[in-house]
Amino acid sequence: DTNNSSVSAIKKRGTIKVAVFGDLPPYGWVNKAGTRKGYDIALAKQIGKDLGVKVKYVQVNADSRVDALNSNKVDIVLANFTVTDERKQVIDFANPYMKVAIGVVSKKSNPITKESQLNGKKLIVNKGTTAETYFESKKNITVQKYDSKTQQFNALKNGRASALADDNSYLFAWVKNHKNYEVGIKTLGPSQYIAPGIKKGNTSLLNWTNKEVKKLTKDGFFETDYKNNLKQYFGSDIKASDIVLAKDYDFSK
Amino acid sequence: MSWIVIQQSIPIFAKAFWITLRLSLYGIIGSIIVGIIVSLISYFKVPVAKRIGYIYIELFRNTPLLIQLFFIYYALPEVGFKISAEVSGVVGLTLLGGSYMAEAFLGGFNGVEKIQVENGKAIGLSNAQLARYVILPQGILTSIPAIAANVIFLIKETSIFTVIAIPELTNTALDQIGMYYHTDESLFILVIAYAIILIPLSILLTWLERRTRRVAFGN
Amino acid sequence: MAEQLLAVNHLSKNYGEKQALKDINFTVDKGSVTVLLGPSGSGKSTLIRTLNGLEDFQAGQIEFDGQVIDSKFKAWLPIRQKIGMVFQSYELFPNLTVLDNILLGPLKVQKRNRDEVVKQATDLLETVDLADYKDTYPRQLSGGQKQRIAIVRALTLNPEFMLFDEVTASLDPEMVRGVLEVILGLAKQDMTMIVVTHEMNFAKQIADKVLFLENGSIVEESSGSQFFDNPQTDRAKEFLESMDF
Amino acid sequence: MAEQLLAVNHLSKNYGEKQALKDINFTVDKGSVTVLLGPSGSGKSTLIRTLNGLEDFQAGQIEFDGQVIDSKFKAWLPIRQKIGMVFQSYELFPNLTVLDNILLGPLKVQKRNRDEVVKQATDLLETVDLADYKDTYPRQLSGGQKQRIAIVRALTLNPEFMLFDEVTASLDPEMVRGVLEVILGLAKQDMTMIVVTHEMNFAKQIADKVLFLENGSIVEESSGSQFFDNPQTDRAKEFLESMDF
Amino acid sequence: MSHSGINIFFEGSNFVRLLHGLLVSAEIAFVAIILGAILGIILGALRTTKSRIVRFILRIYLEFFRIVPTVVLLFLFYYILPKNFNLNLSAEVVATLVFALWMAAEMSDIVRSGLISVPKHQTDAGKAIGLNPVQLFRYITLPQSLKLMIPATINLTSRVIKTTSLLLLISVMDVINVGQQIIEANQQQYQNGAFWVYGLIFILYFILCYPLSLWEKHMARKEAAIQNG
Ligand SMILES: Nc1ncnc2c1ncn2[C@@H]1O[C@H](COP(=O)(O)OP(=O)(O)OP(=O)(O)O)[C@@H](O)[C@H]1O
Ligand SMILES: Nc1ncnc2c1ncn2[C@@H]1O[C@H](COP(=O)(O)OP(=O)(O)OP(=O)(O)O)[C@@H](O)[C@H]1O
Ligand SMILES: [Mg+2]
Ligand SMILES: [Mg+2]
Repeated sequence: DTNNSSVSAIKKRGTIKVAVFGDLPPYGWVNKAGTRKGYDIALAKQIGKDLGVKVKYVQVNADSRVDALNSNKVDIVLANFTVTDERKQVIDFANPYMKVAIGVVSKKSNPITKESQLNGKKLIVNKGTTAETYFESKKNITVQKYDSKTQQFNALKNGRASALADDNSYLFAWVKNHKNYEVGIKTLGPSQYIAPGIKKGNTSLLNWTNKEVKKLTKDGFFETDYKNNLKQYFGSDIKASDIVLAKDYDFSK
Repeated sequence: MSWIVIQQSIPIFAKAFWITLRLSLYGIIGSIIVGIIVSLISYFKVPVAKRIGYIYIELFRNTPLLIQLFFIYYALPEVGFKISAEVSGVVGLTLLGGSYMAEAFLGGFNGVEKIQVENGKAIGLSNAQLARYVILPQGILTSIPAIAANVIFLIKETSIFTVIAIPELTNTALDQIGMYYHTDESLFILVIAYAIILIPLSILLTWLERRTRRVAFGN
Repeated sequence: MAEQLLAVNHLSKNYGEKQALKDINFTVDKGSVTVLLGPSGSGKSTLIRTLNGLEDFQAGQIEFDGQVIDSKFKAWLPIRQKIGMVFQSYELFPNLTVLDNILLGPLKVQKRNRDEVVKQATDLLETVDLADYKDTYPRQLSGGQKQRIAIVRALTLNPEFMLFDEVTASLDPEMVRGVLEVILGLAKQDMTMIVVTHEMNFAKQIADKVLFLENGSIVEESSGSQFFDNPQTDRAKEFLESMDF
Repeated sequence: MAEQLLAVNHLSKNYGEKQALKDINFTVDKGSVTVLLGPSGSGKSTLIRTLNGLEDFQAGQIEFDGQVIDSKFKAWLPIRQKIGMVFQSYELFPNLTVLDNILLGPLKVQKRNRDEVVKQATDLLETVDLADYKDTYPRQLSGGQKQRIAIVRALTLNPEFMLFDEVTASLDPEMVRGVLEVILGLAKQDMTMIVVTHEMNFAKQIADKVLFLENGSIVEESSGSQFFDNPQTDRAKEFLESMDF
Repeated sequence: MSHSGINIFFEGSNFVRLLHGLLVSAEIAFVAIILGAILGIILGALRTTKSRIVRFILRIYLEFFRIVPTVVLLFLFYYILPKNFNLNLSAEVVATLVFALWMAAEMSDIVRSGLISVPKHQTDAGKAIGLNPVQLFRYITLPQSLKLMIPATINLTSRVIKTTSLLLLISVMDVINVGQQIIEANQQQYQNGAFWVYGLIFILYFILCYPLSLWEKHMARKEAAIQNG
């Protein structure tokens, strides 16, 4: 039954359908050989392993993550899904596995270091991200909204706007490859968390995933994941503890 | 589906609606101008220009607008040629539409009976005068259904502008979905919005087709 | 001897492989009526169209009013103004009124004064009994009316020479008479013309000279009366027999 | 007295507001030829099409071979097989060869034996001088050839009755004769037929009876010779005059 | 930079992956075109029947697919249908279905106008030799209108192929989606990868559609030649 995402149904089916990004190194992307790679992908693999099922990846864009769950296209979203109150109303989040905040990247030659500098300027965001929601209400900023990560970064490189806002975790990685740019604003707004997204009402998978994330955190899985998939993409000023939750993190908060 | 959500979303969709309309209009006007020029060049078999016209038509008729826009908006700046999103959209639409319109006009021009053209020559009209008094007025009549069909097609194609971040109707709908997860409501408004623009045009198209057939076949 | 308006010398024309006209030679005197006869596909239309520059040709030359036109000649525009032509199908411009159809050439090509041309057009329309139809569109007219207007349109350019290609062939039988009478009237006013027709009685009445074509060649050339009463070639005899049931 | 094949009683037909046929009455005897004459738009085609069930009608009845057909009658299919019809425009099916055009009706409608029908078709094609064209497509034929084949196609259904609607009107003058001769041949074999034509000489030769229509009514009905030599109504006189130049 | 941009295609399996993406698009288009054409012919024939209700319903069907942009159709069928009707189809199947239904709608209009453009005197002649309505359709109307429909159908086919470019908006790994993966994965080495990748995709689509365009012109010319004798 493709519409049932309970743990037993997934096990019976033998595959778990996971929504991931395909164009967002180093979280979810596809390498030259055509293999999916990244921090999120490693988690997906681990979950598949622990459930004893195969993993089927469904590539999504940021703005279709909720619908992918609600239309049963996927069982779980592991696509750098930031926990927000709005999203909690339409889907459930399991325990978080990453820390994040909104960051703003701009040209080194013309850096944006304070939010107020954006007034009267153009800003690039990706549709359906927390950055978009954050800047949506700011009337003085012209927000350009793109469908995918490729498109938004391309637009920034082409000088379509003064800056780009997205989760700082991607931006750190991106600037390492693009030496002319810097993350002028490292954190904006409250600090937030990335967590697996699960369809509302699917308590069986939710409970399972909660336990799974808790266990993996305690076991140091995410620190290893960080070392394998992220470290090389970040500058030396970023440490594992900036991204990964502490082993003894209290999930009951 | 929630009516409150629909009501609240209307102002933002109204804005998008006008953007769609405005850009469609520019694109359509551009297409018609390009179409007439290219079709006349091809009709009178102007040397060299005719060849360029052919390459242009085939290149743009046989590739998706989405890729044309990607190329114009994301790829060309990498080699130093940059125009804004709206201009990119209108240029893309005009180039695509121009190739379709050229075919439509040419179909009409070729439909002008040979005897009419000869007859124009027989009373001494030059090529330019032939175009002005015989070929354009008679040819356009028969190409009107094809032109109207192209207009509908081009308006629908503006939905692809979403990929270059122009806040037209489709972009706005996808955005509302991504931000507030009102998928049903947003797609519903979107369909209604396109229907408001396109249903009258579609009715007009049917009427034009019937009328042209009557003119052509006299019944 | 009458003055000569047109001379055709060794004219040949091909459509690709197909030779449509083979070594055509004849002359047309000013004020004379030449009738072209011949079976379907013999090249009558091709010949008459070539004389108005609507078809190019491969060899020979046409001498019109002293000007020599050979196969490389391109500038037909000025010559066409001196030659009027009427075709088989009703070829008025459907997008223009009757009057605008007539005025187009004189005003746009010849750049003549509008009032003068309107006056001339109105007079000519009267002679073909169609003065009331000035402002109607061609679709409201019968085939016979359209052809008479096509003739007026050609005449308003003040041509020195008229070409008629089976102008009654697509008309209802009852419409034919009116059109032929107009052409007969022109002949009486000594208009120089070449006429292609299948109406034998009419041809007999009007022809000063008959050219009988077959397979792109002139098979017989004779004066009008001689051709009908005493055709020289067997082919012409056969043809004349087939024309009356 | 000859046996009667068809009787038309008080037949009326409208196209919307327009009355195309008004109270038409006449009979057709077996083996006779009836010619329909009349100006354009007088209703000749409408009448002949109504007799083959191609148009419905509002009042009156048609009696064919003893069977009464009134305006509500739907089952034209079997009756049409007894009536052959040939139209003005060359209406061979362009997608089929000449032979397939001819075979379609006998094989698909009458379900006859193929060999027998092919034999009949070949014989008939020979009588119209077109035996060699069996496997060509209509587009390769001249108008006159097409019309002769259309006649063969109708005859291969073994009709008791033939309708011809201006079958030579779109033909080149030289093609007319061949087609008319085929119809004349049929008349000599005592085929019952109704013929619409504008060829007056032909009509004179073939008509046993003439019906002269105007404005949807029969204005004059007389024997063939009487109509041409001594028309009764002014309108018929006028019409005959307009027909020869 | 030591690399020429074009080398982006020779990194790893990039080029093969792009071609594979193209194959995915082409497969979806192919199946949709076949299904759509069959359905379209049936619907087109039905649109010439006398029944007003049938004609009205089919007209609504046509108008819906003609008016709603394909992007929107894809979203409707991919996200809304499963949510509201408990029907869950893979992205490829949804895409095929949407394109087939769209093709069928436009095709029905081509078929209808082809059928009604068969001259009345041809059907009259068919009736005159006693053909019944089904025979009339089978032997006269359909074969004669087919020729008129072919150029328009080829044109529609190439539009369907081009529109597969929208597949990237739902989760189909089509040529453009793969292209974007490649641009991102190789951005470190190839700063102007977008130019080359989008350029190649442009050419790939052209190679796919241009033969159809030539074929369409060829058929139209052939038909014109037949019409003019
Ligand atoms: N555009 C063309 N291309 C090729 N062949 C042509 C063309 N026009 C005419 N022909 C051929 O040239 C020959 C002469 O044709 P033309 O039309 O001059 O004959 P015609 O005497 O006017 O016949 P009709 O009495 O039927 O009008 C014919 O064999 C015809 O098929
Ligand atoms: N399908 C139609 N709808 C409306 N009116 C029609 C139709 N067909 C014919 N008529 C009208 O009916 C009248 C009779 O037409 P019909 O074609 O029978 O004349 P006809 O005598 O055959 O003329 P012709 O000699 O020109 O063929 C005409 O006034 C015509 O305009
Ligand atoms: Mg001719
Ligand atoms: Mg008639």
